Order: sequence, then C-alpha cells, then structure tokens
Amino acid sequence: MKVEKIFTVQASPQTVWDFAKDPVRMAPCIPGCKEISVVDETRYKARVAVKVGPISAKFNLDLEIIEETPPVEIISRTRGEEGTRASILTANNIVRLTANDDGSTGVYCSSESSITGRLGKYGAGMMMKKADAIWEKLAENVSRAIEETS
Amino acid sequence: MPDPFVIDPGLARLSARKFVQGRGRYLDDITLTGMLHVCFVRSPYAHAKIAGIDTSAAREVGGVSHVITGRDLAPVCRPWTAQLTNLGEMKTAPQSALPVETVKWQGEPVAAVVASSRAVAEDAAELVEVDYEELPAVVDPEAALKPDAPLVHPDLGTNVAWSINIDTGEVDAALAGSDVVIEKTFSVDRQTGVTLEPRGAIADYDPAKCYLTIHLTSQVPHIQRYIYARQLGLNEANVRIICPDIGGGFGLKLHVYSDEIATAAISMLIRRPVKFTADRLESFVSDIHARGHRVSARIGVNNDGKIQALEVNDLAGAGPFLIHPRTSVIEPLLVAICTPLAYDLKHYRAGASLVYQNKVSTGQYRGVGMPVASLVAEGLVDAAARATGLDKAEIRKRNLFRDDAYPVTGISGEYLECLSQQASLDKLLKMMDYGRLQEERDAGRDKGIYKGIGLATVVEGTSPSPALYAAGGAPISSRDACTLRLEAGGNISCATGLTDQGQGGEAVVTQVIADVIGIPSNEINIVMGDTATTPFGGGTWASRSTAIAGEACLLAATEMREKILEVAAAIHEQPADILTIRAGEIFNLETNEKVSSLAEIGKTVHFNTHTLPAEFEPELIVTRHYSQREQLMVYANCALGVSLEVDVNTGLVTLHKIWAVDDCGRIINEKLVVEQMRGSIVQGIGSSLYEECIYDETGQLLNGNMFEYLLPMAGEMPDIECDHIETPTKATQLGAKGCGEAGIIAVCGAIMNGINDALEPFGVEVSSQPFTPEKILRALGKIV
Amino acid sequence: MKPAKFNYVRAGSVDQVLDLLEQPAGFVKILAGGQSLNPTLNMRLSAPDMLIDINDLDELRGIRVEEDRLHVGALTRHAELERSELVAGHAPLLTKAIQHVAHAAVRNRGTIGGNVSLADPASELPACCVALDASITIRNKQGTRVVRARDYFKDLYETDLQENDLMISISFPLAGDTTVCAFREFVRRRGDFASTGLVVNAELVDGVFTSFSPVFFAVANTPVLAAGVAQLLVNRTITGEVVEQAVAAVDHDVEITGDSNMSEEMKRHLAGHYLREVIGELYG
Amino acid sequence: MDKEPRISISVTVNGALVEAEAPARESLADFLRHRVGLTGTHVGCEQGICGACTVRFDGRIARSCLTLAAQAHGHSIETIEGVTDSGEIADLQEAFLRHNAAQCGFCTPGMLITAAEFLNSGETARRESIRQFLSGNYCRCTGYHAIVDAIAEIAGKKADA
Repeated sequence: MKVEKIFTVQASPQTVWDFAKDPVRMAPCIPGCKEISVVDETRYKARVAVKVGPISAKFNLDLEIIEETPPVEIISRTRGEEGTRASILTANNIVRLTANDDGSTGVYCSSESSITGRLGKYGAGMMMKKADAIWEKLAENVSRAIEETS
Repeated sequence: MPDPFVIDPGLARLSARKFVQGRGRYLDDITLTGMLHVCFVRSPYAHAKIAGIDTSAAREVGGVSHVITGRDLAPVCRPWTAQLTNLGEMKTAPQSALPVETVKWQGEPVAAVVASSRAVAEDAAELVEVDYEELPAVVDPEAALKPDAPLVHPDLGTNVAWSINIDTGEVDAALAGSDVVIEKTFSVDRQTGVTLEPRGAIADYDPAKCYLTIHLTSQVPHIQRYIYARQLGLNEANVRIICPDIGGGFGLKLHVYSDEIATAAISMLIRRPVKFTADRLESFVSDIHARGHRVSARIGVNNDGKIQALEVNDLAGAGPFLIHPRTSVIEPLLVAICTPLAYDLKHYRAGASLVYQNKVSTGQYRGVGMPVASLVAEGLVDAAARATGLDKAEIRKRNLFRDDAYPVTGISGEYLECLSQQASLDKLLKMMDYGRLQEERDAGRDKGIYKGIGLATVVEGTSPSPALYAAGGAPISSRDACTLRLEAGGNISCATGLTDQGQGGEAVVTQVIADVIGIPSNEINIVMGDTATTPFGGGTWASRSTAIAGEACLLAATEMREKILEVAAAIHEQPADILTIRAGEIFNLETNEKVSSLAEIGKTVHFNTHTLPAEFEPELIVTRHYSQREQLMVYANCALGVSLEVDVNTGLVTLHKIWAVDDCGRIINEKLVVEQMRGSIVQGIGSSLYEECIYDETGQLLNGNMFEYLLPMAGEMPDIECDHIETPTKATQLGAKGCGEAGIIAVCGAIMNGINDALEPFGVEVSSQPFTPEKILRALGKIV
Repeated sequence: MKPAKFNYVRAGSVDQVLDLLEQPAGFVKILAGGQSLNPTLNMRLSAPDMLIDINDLDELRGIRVEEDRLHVGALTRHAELERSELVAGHAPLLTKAIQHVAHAAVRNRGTIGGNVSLADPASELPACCVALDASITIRNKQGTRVVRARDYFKDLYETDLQENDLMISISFPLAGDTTVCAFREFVRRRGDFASTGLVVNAELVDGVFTSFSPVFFAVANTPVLAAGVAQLLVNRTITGEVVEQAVAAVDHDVEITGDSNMSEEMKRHLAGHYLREVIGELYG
Repeated sequence: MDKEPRISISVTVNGALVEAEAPARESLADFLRHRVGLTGTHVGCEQGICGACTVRFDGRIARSCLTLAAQAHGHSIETIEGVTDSGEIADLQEAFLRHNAAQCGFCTPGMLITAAEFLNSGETARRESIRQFLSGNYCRCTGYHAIVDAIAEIAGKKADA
C-alpha cells in the first residue's frame, strides 16, 4: 500500500533536514515510537508499537538510508519484524524537501509498505488503514516540533 | 447371486449414529501416553533464501523438548518428487519435509517446535529466528511465462511444468465453415477445500521394533503407508497407518503433506509420540489449493445449432511443487480432455499448460478440472444458443450424444459406454417446469425483476483404471479389496481398503454384503482405514468407493455365500445348489424348509469340525480384489438446472432452486446418492459465488482465514431437488458408477449461465468465477 | 492458534475494575462477551498482559426506561436486546439492526458495550448509536462522564474511551409515535460484517420529515452521520429530484474509502442505492 | 511472562461438577475436549465462524472457542454428550439419521445443539427461518437440505403435538 503526504513546515529546508536526521528529536514525533538508536551513519533501529482496535503489534524496525541528497531528498528502506516475529513489515520511503518562496519548506513523503505473515492476513487491512493515520500524525508532529523550536 | 438382486434401499447409515451422539473419533480426539505437540514455524515469504535459523531462544522456553530444522530431518526423511511418465514430459523438482536452502511459498513449514502443549509450542515457535533473504516471487501464471520471469526452480530452467496438445479433426477448416464463431475467455480463481476438520498426524515410533504407527487424516491409508515407508527408510510392513474418523476429505486429504510426513520423521528422530494438528490459519496456507485457470476458447456453430468445432487453451498454476504422488497436472489435463466430453462433435483442439508459482501447491480437489471444463463448455453452448437464437435446452438436445448411440468414443478419445444425457435432460426440464420458469422470467423483466435459468449437461469421469496414475509410475492403487470372515456366532466381519470421510461407503458395502449373502445388515461389521487390519486397497478418491470397493465386496460376498452353502450342504447332506440364505437362515429352495442358520455354520466351522466329513476343512474367510481395467474412467452423467435472481442494484445473486438428474448407474442407497449430489452442488455454489484465494503481487494470501474466505452457509443455499436415471455400467456386476462429483462439475456452469440469462436484457455477461456482486455490477456498468 | 499467556482477573465490582485500570500491569484488556476479542487472542494478533473479566458485574446489565431515556447496561447481551420489548418499543432501530449482528450463538454472548467499545467500522450497533443520538456513560477512578455517540467515535477503532475507562451504559432517546426507522446493509452471507450499510432514524410528521438521521457505516473509519443529506430532506416535499440531490450529497458528507472487502466505487454506488431505497421505504 | 498463569475452575458440565486447574489462556473448547475428555465438541476454526464447537452456556448456545474456560467458572455447560445422555434431543438425532443429515459428522454436534435451540426458540419452522438460524454453522459435506428436512420434521411434530 502506498501512502503519500504533502505538508508545509514554517522553517527552511536545512532546518527541516537537520531535524529529520536527529533521532533524538524525531523519536517523539513518530506515533508509538518507544526508542530510536543509531547504528551507524546510514542505519537506525527503532521500536514502534501500533494499536488498532483489537490488534496490538510491536515492531522492531531497521531503517536504512539508501540514498541522500542534503537537504533535498532521502530515500530509505524500513524492514522489521513484529515483536512476536510472526509478521514482517517492509516499506520503501521517500522524503523530498522543496524551498518555498516564503521561506517555508514543502515536504513530500511517500511510503510504499507491505506486511507479511500473520498480520498480513487478518490484520493487514486494519494496519494499512492505520498507516495513513500514522503518517498524518507524524507530519503534524514534525511540523509542530520544528515550528516550536525554530 | 440372489435373484432378483435387490439391495435394501432404505437402509439408514448405521455408522452415522456415533456422529449424532458426538462419539466420532477424529484425529485430534486421540491422545497417546507421553505424547508431545508439534507446531511448525512457517515462512512469511513466498520465496526466500534461508540464510540461517537461530533456535536458541525457542529451546529455552519451559516445556519445549526439541526445535527441529530441515538439516535435522534430512537424514531421516528423503526428499520426494512427483512424476507421471505416461502424460508427457513433466519438469519436476524434489520437495523436502522441511526445506534447507529456500522457501517457496508463504506458509511452507521451515522448522518445528516440539513441546508439552500446542500453546507452549506456539510460544516457542515465535522465538525461532529465521534469517530470510527475500527472492522475487512468481505469482501470476501469465507472468511466470515471461522470458525474464524469476524461476521457481532455477535448475529446471523454466517455469513451465507440463503442457499438452490435443488436435483431432480439422478445427481451422471447421471454424472457417461455421455460420457463427464465438470466442470467449473464462477465468476460474483459486480456491481451497476447507474440510471442517483440519489435517493432522499423530506419529508414534517404537525404536525397539523399528515400527512406526501413524494416525493420519488421510483418504488413502495404504498408499500413504507405501510412500511414508519409502521416504523414511522403513519396511512397509513396519509402518501402520490408521485413519480415524475423518472430518471431510474432498480430495484434500489424498496428498503427501510436508508437515505430516515431518511429524512422522520427528517421532523417529526424538523417539516419542508426537501430534500435529493444523490450525485454521495453517490450513489455508498448507492444504492444497485447486482451480486457478485462465481459459480462452472458441466455438463454431451452424444456424441449426450444431456445434462444428471447439478449441480451448488453458493456463493453470501448480504452486511450487507438483503435489505428491498424483501431481498437479490432472486439473489442466481434465480441462483438455473433458471440455467437449458431453457433446457429439468432430473437430476439437486443446492446449493446456501448467506453470510453477510461489503459492500453495494445487492438487486434486472434488471435481478435479472437470468443473472448469464444464464451465467453459456450458458457457460456450449458451453463447452459441444466444447467437443462433435457439433455446438453451434445445441446443443441448441437438448436440448431446443420442442415448442409443453408445458405446461411442468421444472427440478427446474417451470411451463412453452407456450414458443417458438426453433422457436426463428431458427429465430435468419436466422437474423444473422449464416452460413456466421461462414465462416467469420473461414476465419479471418488465417489473425490474431479473430472474435467470441456467442449465448444464455434463459427463463425470469416475472410478479410474490404473492407466491414469499407476501406468505413469505413481504408487497409486486403483484396486480395492474386501476380506470377509464368518464368525463363530454367524455374523460377518468385513475389512476393506475403502475409507469413509462421510460419504457413507461403509453403509454401501454393508448393503451389498447383506444382500448378496442374505444376512441382516446389523450382523455385519466393517473395519476400514487401518493398514494393519485391512487388505490393500486404493482408498477413497475419484468417486470410486461404490463402483470399485462395492464390486470387490460383491465378489467376496458371492464367494462367501457359496462357501457357507457348501458347509451347509456338507452338514445336512443336501446339494448346495438347492440351498439359499435368507436373513441369516438357510433354506431348501425346493421344500422351502429351514435347513440351517449362519450361527450353526459358524459354530460348526470354528468349534465342531469333528461333525464335518473327514476330508472337509472349510475356510470361511474370503478376500477378493477388484480393479476396473476396461475403461480409463467409468463415465456418469448429470443434467442440472438453476433458477436464480440477480439484484441489478447490488449485484447479489439469490439462488431460488436447483434441480439435478444424475445417472450414476445402479443406485445402492438413494439417500446417500442424493446428499452426495447436494453436498457437491453446495461446494460448487461456493466456487461459483464465494470462494477465492486472494493473493497480492508478492505471493501473500490475503484472505487465509475463516472471516474473509467465504464458504456457503445454510441461509443462502437453495433447496435442491434430485432425481435419477439408472443406466448400470457393464464394466461390473454391481453396475454402479461414481456420484460424488457430478454436482460440483455441473453447477458452476449452470450458475454462470443463469446469471448471464438474467443479465440478457442488458446485453452483458460474466465469465470470471467467482461471480461476485462487484463483478456483476461492473459488467452492468453500475460501477466503473 | 492458542493465545499467548496472560493473567486473568475475574472482577467482583466496578470499583475493582477501575482500580486495576489505574495501575496497569502492562497491556490490559477488558473481557466482556469476548466475541471480537477472543479471535484476536487466538490468532495472537493481540497479546495483553492481563484480562479483566467483567462478566460477573450485574450492575452493568439490564434494560430500563428512566427519565425519558432507554438505558442499556454495557454488559447487556445482544440476545437480550433482540428479545427486549422495551427496546422494540422505544428504540425500534436497535431491534431491527440486532438481528443482523452475527449469528445466534454470538448474540448470546456478545455485549453492546463490548461492541461499541471496539467500534468496528463495519459493525451495526455503533451506527445505530449515532443515528439514535445515544449517550454513552463512561466511568474511571476520577469520575463519571456522559459522551454523545456523535462525539464518541474518533477514528478507526478509536473512541473517547481512554485506557483507564470502563463503559457503564448507553442511553437512547425514546421513540415517539412519529418515529420511523430503516436498516440496510450489504452482506454476501447473512450474519457477516457489512461491507456498506445505512441506518436511518427519522421523524415523519404529516408526510414531512421533521428530522432525518442517516448514518452510513462500513464505508469510512467511523460511522458517519450525513448532515448534508439530512438537511436536504428535512421539512421538504420529497420528490424524485430531492432524492437525487440527497444521493448526490452523500459524496460530500461521507469520505468513502474502499477496503479489502469492497472497492470505493461499489461502496459509493451502494450508499446511494440504499439511501434511495430507505427514503422510499420511510416516505411510502 | 515466564510462568504460565493458571486458574481454578469449578463448572457444571452436563450436570456434574467439574473442578480443575487450567491455564488462564485455555479456551472452553480445549478445556472440555482435553481436560474433561468430552471430545464431541469439535474445533474447526478457533475464530468463531464455523460453529463446530457450539455448546450450551447456561442453557443458551455459545461458541466454546470464543469462550475462555475461566469464564465458565460458576456456570453450567452442556455438550453433545450431555444432551445425548439426557435423551433431550433423541428425536432430532433420529431425524438426522433418517434424512442422512450427518455425513463426516464433524459439524454434527454443533449443528444439533444449534437446531435444538431453534426448536426451543418458538420461531416458526419455515425452511427459510431454519436456514437462517443455522447460518453460523458450516457443513461442508451435506448440501444443508437434509439437515433442514430433519429439523423441519421435528418442528412439525412439535407444532402438531
């Protein structure tokens, strides 16, 4: 499933870029994120819990940056196992920043994700619907966090 | 043989009494002392390399005894390869109980946890860490054929497992000369059998005796024993397969399943009894799937309705392995052979291909290819009727073989010995009150009520000969057997190779034996499903129980009767040929006086041999085998009609009523025949309206659970009225043909035709099964 | 398909439940009828640390009329609603809808509170609560609050209920002589979850709708009250043209999204079709 | 959670008191089958869909796969074994046999217990209402027709009586 979001942050692309690259500041913005840790320059680990109605899932995610062009574009891949190891989530993500004339930054995110395993059967429909909400919330949190600190 | 040969038709199924009391004994009801439970770790990927398996955390869980991988099982269980050499070249690859290097479908078992309970085994299974490297998956059959497609088996160099071509007559010329040529494509989605009881195995290896006992949910114990012994390196005599009561088979429980044979291998490895019962989520990704066809077809017809030529091309999916030992090619083979089977035509061409995919393997499920063949044929015939303006019953009458034409050889080479297609259709139309239904349909259209009538006339292949499988080298027995023993009390013990998953085979053989010998049916006990106590037989598949095992029972009972009379003759010094047996008692036919009884014979033979003549040592035990070798299959026929209504606003189809007239030869027990028909019709309704295995592009089964995979429920099912014509086969004395599959074969095409009949005022059609509301609304242009 | 391990507490009082919810020992779930929760436990889609079984709490049970409202305890089972003459008399929409909830064996165990707590978008009762303008009484250690159903359903499986909350009861305004209602849902088999549904509660006075509450369900993340549709129909002479305007307004009122069971286009088509049918049925 | 939480259960099964300790997570179906030894209750899906595990809970039908054994504490459960031994559904069982309404037998106990509730419900025994009441109990072998016939016959006899 593909989720796309476009939003504007009242800050420069560089500010947004620096924020996005800082796991300590990003973590609180990701809904359900319990922890982000840095493995090396291009790899991160995150623990994310998602609850949708009767379903609760905890993912241990590996995020790898495939390609980056500061401060314009990050292409990354997320792959991770659900806490009980019965399901696997993979997502290919693109984040693109464009400088607006008024000094703000246009942010475009897209994420193409799939869930396999047990959640991929009964729960996939619910989880996918939730994915859109998670991105929406993430966008909102990031905008607010940057705007509050800048 | 008594004359006349009357078999008590009203006999209730004695064995069903335990079922209504909840006293059936199914696999999961059995607990052995010291038994542990197996839970399999299954691949979440459709195709991936196994880079490593870490079982350490799982082993730490309290209650876990072993965690087993493919490497552990490899020394115990040899890989197997499904192959039939008589059906052209098959490219086929070996399959292991647990894979070592790659997984090839989502749901393939990768490791096994053995623990004190299923719950604990599941706890630990979640901790088994398999390091997968995902590989590109082959999902769609068309995509599998592309030159750059990833290969399911790189060693084979192709995804094409098998193909066949049939070309008889002058198809191109006949099409060119036809008044009308109609071209259509049909698609039939994958479905699965969903036996209400999931599959399973309890294996108990005794290392002291090198003896392996397996309780198995199988329709074919003797065949399974041969294969299990071969793969596990044991003598066949040291393997005992016991099939307890089985909660539905439908072909699904014929095959060798990797999780089941792994369970047997695990018991040998750890020297403990172990139980594996698939849960419902596992069933959907490990039971065989069936169907999954894309057929393009052409029919040439003249204005008088006579079919001139037929051409079909079928593309079907096999999954990653040809299912053992029957292979997955029989579905497309039967599409190629059976599409024209009901009709008298001179020019026919068929092509069928089977391709590998990273989805669950396909295999024999009720009807095997024939429901697809019939859907195509009946869809084309209805299209021809529309094109020529002929009534849909009339066009069939003009093209079905005449009832006095038999024996004939069908266009695809099948020997059809004696069918009653015309008489069955006539009887059906009367039952349905066809004319009145047409009037009602026409009258409704003006009021916005869209009713439809669907017909199908089909020929069903039953009771195959060894030429189908065994001739190709597969260890599949087409024989069956009956051993009869007269006990000291005068009652009869019967052991047969047949198994009963609910069809009522036990009742049928009881009736045959009772009738032939002349003994009340409650004095006969039947043992089946245990290789240690029954004679070698093929088991239950391809609608063969009554025809094959029934005949073996008839032969054995005939001989047993003769032997009993011989003893009676010796005791009472009367000629055997003037004696007869009625209700367990022996009479002199001339004086009509009672001479003896089975009880007396039993007592004399087993205890009082001193009263017999000195040289006479009677053996009151008889075994007789029978295999049908006259014809590839014994063909039966069926005419089926559907009355339905399409709600053109919601796309919902309401089935009002279904009628069927079948000819399964001699009927032994009408109630059993009728409910076999109805049961298979309802399974066909599932195929038609509800069931589909929905996969995404990565090979994930999206609806593999009972919430989302829809099955027919009582509320939407119509009443189904059945009648018969009896044309006994000459292949056997009993004269019975199979009857368990005609319904599912006929009803799919009839429902499609009924829907298209209802949609006729709109000039639109559907041809993609299942015929869902959404497809119907799209055809109507209500949604785009 | 066995659940993961959990602790189980059979609650003896509402206060005990509220206490337990205040000091959560990890992920806690309340077990009422269990007809939705237990399948997810069996499939290990949900692995709570603790279940609090509230089935013994008789104070959460019962159907009664008080202060011009019909009060239904959260632990009231579907089968009790189905058979209740009070419900049939005062909230006939519920009686109509409840027969479509699953099957008899499930209705014997499932509860209205469990159903409305879960807030499955394809479920019938949440839509009825919105159409009937029900009020939901929720309690936690800090106190009791009453939330209108129209404010309660927040998002996909998200409601006003917080982790320390327990639903106590749901109350409905009493139907009057002029109250009319209708129920439609698309299911391929009786008892299945709906793929598109519409419930309407309305007042019809002298051939004019004085109020009209159409609630679509199984088309979006929550049941949706189509206010624009209602506005077009209230206090108007209903003509074919008005009906079509109302149907056209559905799109504006409801952000329909497809799901694994049904495409967005088909949901939109059915929503319009059912609205047409329901207006016809109620208007006569 | 390392240790398996267990719970004491005291439940009346087919009229007799059963006292046992079981894991908190054990379903009533597994409890009846493997702890009490009443295997007539079958498990077909563990998702509450197929109806094979239907039992009576305080006199009304319920899915034993969607009920925890712990929830049955202090309550009364009846299974196919109980209603067989009491003779309560003997006429229905005979009708099932007469009409060949049981094939593989796996759905049959759940079907019979559901049918008994229908017969006790006072609903009119039209074929459609029987079919609707049976929705929720899958049968994969029969075409449902014989099952409906059997129930209709008994309902007819009850109405005449």
